[in-house]
Amino acid sequence: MSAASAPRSGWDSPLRRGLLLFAAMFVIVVVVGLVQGTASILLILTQATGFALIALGLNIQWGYGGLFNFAIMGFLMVGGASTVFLSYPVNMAFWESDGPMMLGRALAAFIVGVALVMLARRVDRIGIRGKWRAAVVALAWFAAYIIYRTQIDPAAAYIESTAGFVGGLGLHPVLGWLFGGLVSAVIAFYIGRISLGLRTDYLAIATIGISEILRALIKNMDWLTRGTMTVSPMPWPTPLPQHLQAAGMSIPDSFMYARLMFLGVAVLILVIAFVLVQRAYGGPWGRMMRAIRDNHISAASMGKDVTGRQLELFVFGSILMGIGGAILATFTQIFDPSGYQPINHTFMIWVMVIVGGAGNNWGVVLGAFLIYIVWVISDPLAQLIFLNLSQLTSSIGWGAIPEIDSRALQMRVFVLGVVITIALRYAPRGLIPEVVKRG
Amino acid sequence: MSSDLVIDVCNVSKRFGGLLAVNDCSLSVRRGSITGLIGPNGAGKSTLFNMVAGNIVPDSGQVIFDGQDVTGFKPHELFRIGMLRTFQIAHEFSQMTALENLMMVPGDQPGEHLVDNWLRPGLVRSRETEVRKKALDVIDFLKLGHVRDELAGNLSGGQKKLLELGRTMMVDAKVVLLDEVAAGVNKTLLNDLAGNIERMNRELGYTFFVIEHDMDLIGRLCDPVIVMAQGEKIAEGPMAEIRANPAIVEAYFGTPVEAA
Amino acid sequence: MPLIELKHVVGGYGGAPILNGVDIAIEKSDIGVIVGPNGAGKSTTLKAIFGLLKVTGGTIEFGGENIANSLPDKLVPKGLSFVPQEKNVFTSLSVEENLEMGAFTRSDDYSETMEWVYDMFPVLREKRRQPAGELSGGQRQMVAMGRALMSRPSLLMLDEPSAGLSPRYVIEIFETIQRVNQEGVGILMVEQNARQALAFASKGFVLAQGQNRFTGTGPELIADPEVAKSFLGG
Amino acid sequence: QEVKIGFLADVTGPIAGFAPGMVDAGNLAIANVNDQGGILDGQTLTSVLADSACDGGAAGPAADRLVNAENVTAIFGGYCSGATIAGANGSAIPGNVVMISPASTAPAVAELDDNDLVFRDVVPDSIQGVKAAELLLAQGVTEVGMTYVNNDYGSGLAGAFEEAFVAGGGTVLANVAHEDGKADYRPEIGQIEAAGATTLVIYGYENAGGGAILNQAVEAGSFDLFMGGDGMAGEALLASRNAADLEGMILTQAAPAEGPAFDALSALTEAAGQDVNGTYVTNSYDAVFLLALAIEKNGSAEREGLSAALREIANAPGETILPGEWAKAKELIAAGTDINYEGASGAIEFDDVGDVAGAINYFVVEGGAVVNKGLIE
Amino acid sequence: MDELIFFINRVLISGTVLGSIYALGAIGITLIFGILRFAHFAHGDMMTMGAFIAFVLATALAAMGIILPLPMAFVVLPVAMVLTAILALGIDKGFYAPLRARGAKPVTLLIASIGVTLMIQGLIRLIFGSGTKSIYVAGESKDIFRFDMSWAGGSRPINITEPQLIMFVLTALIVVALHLFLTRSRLGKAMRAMADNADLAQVSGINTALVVRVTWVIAGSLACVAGTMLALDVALMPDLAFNIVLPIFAAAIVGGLGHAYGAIVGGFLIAFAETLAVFNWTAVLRPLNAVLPEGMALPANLALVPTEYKLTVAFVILVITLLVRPTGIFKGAST
Ligand SMILES: Nc1ncnc2c1ncn2[C@@H]1O[C@H](COP(=O)(O)OP(=O)(O)OP(=O)(O)O)[C@@H](O)[C@H]1O
Ligand SMILES: Nc1ncnc2c1ncn2[C@@H]1O[C@H](COP(=O)(O)OP(=O)(O)OP(=O)(O)O)[C@@H](O)[C@H]1O
Ligand SMILES: [Mg+2]
Ligand SMILES: [Mg+2]
Repeated sequence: MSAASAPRSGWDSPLRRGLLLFAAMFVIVVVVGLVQGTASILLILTQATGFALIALGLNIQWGYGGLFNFAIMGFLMVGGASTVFLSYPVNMAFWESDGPMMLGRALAAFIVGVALVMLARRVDRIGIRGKWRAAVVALAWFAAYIIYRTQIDPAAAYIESTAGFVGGLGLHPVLGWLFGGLVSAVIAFYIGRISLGLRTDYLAIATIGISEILRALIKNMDWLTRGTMTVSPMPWPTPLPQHLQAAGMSIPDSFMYARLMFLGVAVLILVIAFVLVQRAYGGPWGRMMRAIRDNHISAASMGKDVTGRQLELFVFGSILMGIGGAILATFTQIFDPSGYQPINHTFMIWVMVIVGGAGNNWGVVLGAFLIYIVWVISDPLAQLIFLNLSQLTSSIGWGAIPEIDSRALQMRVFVLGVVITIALRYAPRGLIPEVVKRG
Repeated sequence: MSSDLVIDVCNVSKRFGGLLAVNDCSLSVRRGSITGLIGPNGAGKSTLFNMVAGNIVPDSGQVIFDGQDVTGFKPHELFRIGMLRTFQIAHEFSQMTALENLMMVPGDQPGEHLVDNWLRPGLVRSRETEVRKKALDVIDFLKLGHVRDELAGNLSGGQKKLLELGRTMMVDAKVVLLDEVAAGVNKTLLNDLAGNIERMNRELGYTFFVIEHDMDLIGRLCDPVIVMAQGEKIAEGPMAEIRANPAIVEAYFGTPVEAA
Repeated sequence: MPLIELKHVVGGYGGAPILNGVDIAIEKSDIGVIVGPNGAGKSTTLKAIFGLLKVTGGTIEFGGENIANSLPDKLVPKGLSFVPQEKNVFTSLSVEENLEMGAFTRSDDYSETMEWVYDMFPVLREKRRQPAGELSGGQRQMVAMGRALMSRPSLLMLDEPSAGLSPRYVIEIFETIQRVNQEGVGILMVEQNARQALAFASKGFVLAQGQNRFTGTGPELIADPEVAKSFLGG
Repeated sequence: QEVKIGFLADVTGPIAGFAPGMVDAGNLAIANVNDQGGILDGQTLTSVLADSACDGGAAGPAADRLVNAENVTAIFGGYCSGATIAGANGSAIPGNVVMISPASTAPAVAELDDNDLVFRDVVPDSIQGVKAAELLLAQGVTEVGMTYVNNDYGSGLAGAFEEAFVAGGGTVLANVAHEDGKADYRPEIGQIEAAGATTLVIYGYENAGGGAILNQAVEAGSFDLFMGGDGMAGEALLASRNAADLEGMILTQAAPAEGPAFDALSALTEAAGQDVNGTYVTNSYDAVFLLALAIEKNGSAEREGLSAALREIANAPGETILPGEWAKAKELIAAGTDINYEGASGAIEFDDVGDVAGAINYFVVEGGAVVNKGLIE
Repeated sequence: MDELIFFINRVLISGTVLGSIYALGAIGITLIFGILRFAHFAHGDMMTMGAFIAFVLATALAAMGIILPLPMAFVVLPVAMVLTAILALGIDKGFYAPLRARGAKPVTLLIASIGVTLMIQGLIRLIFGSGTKSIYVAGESKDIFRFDMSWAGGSRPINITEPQLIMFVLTALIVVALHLFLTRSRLGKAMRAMADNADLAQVSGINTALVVRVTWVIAGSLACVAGTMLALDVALMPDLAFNIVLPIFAAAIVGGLGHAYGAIVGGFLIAFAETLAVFNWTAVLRPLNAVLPEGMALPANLALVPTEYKLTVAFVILVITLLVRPTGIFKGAST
């Protein structure tokens, strides 16, 4: 028998290691809180909570299911745009214009297009088969595309010039978040249907592509999302600091309490998601998912509906991503499609999951908080280091480093890179690795 | 008498690129039998199994299972109506322990539904206890007790084969397809296995469909034996009859085998 | 002096040792066969010789030199060759390129060796341009053995060369192995087709739980009732 | 003792290419203040830099650090509109901190519910685009092809230009968006060429997509006139290009870009080894200098009252103060005289929403140099 | 005739330029994937790094007063290739080899390569600042050849620049050299063998460490070529190749991961598809206006896809290819 079943202790014991790491993170939070102030650390924690939710979503997809989803950025954008649509105040200029009617026509054109494609796919019933059928289908796609564009292009132009964009429905932000999850689920369902048959690395690149497509759409559909013009301020589910100040609170307190309330809501959602995910993963559902991840051919022969289950995972994970994206957009009070970058919104999440420990929910949450905090404090930290370095170089007569501020900030990116590579080197399976269930 | 046939393969063909791996092949398996399938390497035996078990869709022809046309069914759908298979090259879940490899097999686990895990934990737990007990029994039978908690990927070649076989014991299937379970398994253990297969066949009414190159095993277990060559069925009958066919002996056995 | 001699080898995959003192000695003229139950450590023994896992105790002497823990690219030029049980050909390379890969460590002209291999396996000459992935199980086994022979080894190690082969090929492969042995290559192989293999083995080793149980000539082991009962299936 | 101004700068991310120049210009203003006696009663003015990465999500913590951890008196920034808005909503507005953005041109910035805290000293896109259109029409150009960088800056400018140009009887044959940072813009140029345009209007950034498009358009050889906005203007335009290829190219930029204020800043930047023509360099200097003046005027490092002070020192009437004239301004403020800062980027008169109006100058590449042709009438 | 010239300028030449860049980048990605089994995300930044190395060398030479008829950055290319290859080896040794030694999963290596991406980008910006530079040093300028087509009745010339010509020739040479290396040399065959079955390669006595090193040397030096050529064609900036790493991946996958030739075909395919998708067909169809009835003139813009969506074209092709032929045009390596 090998070491695998030997008793574990010290650093090797997952439990002790987890506790140690969480304690270390707590210390970091306290230190950052002392240095930067309570209001700041609350803000950091709130955003980190949002990222933790997203990372949990990725953990479901990758950690449990081995699905390479690199479309995270796309889902965050979808979540953000959805919550804009539901919770941003109503834009009367749009509703009182011809816009709704023109959009209705575009929708009708869309439906006609879909019907056309559906019909074309059935031409084998009338004896058109093989290559010819494929040709007819392709033609139908093309025709549908043209029909749709003849309606949507003028509608978009009209709305953009008269009302700016369609605006929102003015509902409660939490409803907006849930709606973000729902829309993500629907989109994930179709993405999954198309691409889950692909092998792992292919799936990765395909999803990167899909998220770029989503980004291009959201960024350029100005009539719906306001595109590069950005939407703000997004309403909060809890009172803003201004509201508290209006009620007579001092400015520092208003920051603290407003953020504390928002953080409370976000943490509540994270905890609910965590408990649900953890419970499912610990049970036979998780075992089945690990089996599929491990060897899907064999799992299929053991009666597991591989594609169905993978779709389930993909949708489930994407819901959390959509909600997380919606929370982040709401918290920063702005939806800015240009601000979404694969590095910050896809790869960073992957880093959180891999560094934290794929397949281990505790590890992933730890990873999310840790990486996010490192990312945030790498800004002042890099400047501090560089200032000292510059003093050193000038004191030994090499002169100060030119453009020091901005160059130091480039080191942020470098620091993140260093953290990733070091963490992987010393803990390639993550800080709190997946636990093999024994016995 | 179609109700007597649990698997009925009609004129199936499968082509890989330029190679016709299975060529208009028809054969059938009687309910309650242990049917053997032999033939030279590359004859198309495994391909045929893959088509029966839904891992490959035939280019043409039909597969009837238990009176139902199951051509094009997915493997998991076939599992649900009682078909179970093993793989020639062991397909273990390498990152799961041997025990988990067995526990994941039974299909009627409420815990495999997301919502049940959340809302009916009690039910999930009690079923889990049953499954676990069964898995431990199978592990003991296969003499794998000492590697129960080892990752399946770390098992020896033969141990993986045993695990493969063990999975078929985790559920009550109508038909079990065994693709060369004996290759790489120690002969002494194989005798026990063969005994068990016979027992499952006799006492539990399992039907077995067995690909094997070990003639002793085929001779001991199987009746009838089907011979495939170049994608086609070329003979069927009891082992003694097959052995008496000089063409088969020449093509398959090479030299006459001494009597077992 | 034996060609290769394992003295009380201990080793494993990083955890508790799998091999707990294995002794094996083979002459250049020998065909050695290792048999034993599943998980006994047979494959592990071959891997230990070939430097694919860590040997923590005992010695492995080859040509009088301790080779424990040397890597394959050092061992192949010394005259060792190994045919793993599965995935033992480069499926996307042609048969001839497979053979060339076997001669990778040689810097001299190996065309003669290639002829020698083709003479031994005439089918391969016909299929020299075909990707090895398109061959049948038996032919692949020949390619694998041919590749291993291209380095002109003095010891050829094979892990279950007959597994999965139809009876006809089993006979062929065993005959080939004997032929190779007559060309002056020592053979050490693991087999579950134990009776057939032991029948022509000049040395037989029964391994269980990482230790030698019985050692003798092949026919001796077959004749031993205890060996037959516990390890050869009665 | 120190008085801190926060720099909310998008140093990493998509505009990393020109953000450093803006930071440097801001720091130059701070250096000028400190060299001429410091702020308030001899205190030093310092900058605290925070990276907002051109992303609302990153701007949140960055702005918050400035407001709540560093306790800055005022904020210079952000640059990208998204960062400005996120920083303002999340921390600056509730924290009662004045912000001046040198570069956020999106209309949404004006719409902020900001308690008169958020200002910008960059001319909104609308004015520059309209003026450029009028200039071209006046020169008899009636057909153009156009490409703009697909962000708030580019699309705003292009939209204003197109509207005015069409209204004045011109035709925009092709209007193509481009994304920054790509390797190849030949397809975009091809679309414009195909429409038959021989005049190309580029609203992008010289050191990003806009510059690459200009190069590749020159290579294509099918345009005889180029025109660019302030994002294209600058020394670098000719530094790495063959001036003969660009002969006749028209550039528009917010006025003055000439006159005493601009010359004053030119002298300062030259001494400091910076490029006054860099993207938003003048706006950046002005923004920081304005904040310093406002703090001086307000009489303390407190946040309260700063926005009113800012309006007083920036808007007419008052004694004119030019870039770099800190000592003079300090004296006047001490004497209680009303002052009026005239920036290198324009006269800087903040309107109700905190925006500046501005006149537009134009420049032409002539004989290997960029020649200032003065105001567009 | 002008329409044809337009097509040549806008589609043939543009597509070939972009295709060459994609192909050179994709070869490296595909080789690393084939042999080391992971998607090397930092490849784009390796290209950028190569271009900056060439830039530094060229500046140094120019500072010594050497003037040559060819762009300096091209002249120093061999040295830059060696240096980039050495750096690539260093990166492997420092960051990837330890992970491989511990049996890390491919995705872990992928994430590590993202870490490397960030480090390279940070360092380049740190050293060179984040602005755009011209890789033409010391007053060199890009030569543009305009082939007058008036003899064929065209009013516009066919345009091609010096770096583009160099790039075509270089790409062709590299493709041939690589082909010969992979099919003829023993080391090349060993690379293919290792891509096929790394364990067996080790057992055969193939020095797998050497093969890995050779892979990095090839990938690194080709990245340097691609980056330098790209910089010569466009401009030199810190995110030069990072922005095109995704289409390059798409090219490698469309061609079939692990296949050097596939990468080349994939590169050109993606490049031409991108070029054609946003190509304005009115430009070549305009003569039809003469025959078309009044009021049915072609619209000014007849492109299939608005340029805002250009980047998505590569991915749409990718997704379609993956659905129709999941292993790529050439059968890809399997994991
Ligand atoms: N996926 C595949 N792609 C291409 N060819 C295949 C594939 N699977 C099998 N073949 C080919 O089809 C033929 C039949 O293969 P099959 O595995 O069915 O043989 P078999 O009878 O099971 O042989 P063995 O006894 O060696 O297992 C062989 O020539 C094999 O190479
Ligand atoms: N990579 C590995 N890591 C850990 N343990 C391993 C590994 N490979 C094999 N083992 C363990 O080592 C023991 C011996 O394995 P080995 O493969 O040598 O058996 P074997 O005698 O060849 O058996 P078989 O006849 O079944 O092939 C087994 O118990 C197995 O679980
Ligand atoms: Mg088979
Ligand atoms: Mg073995």
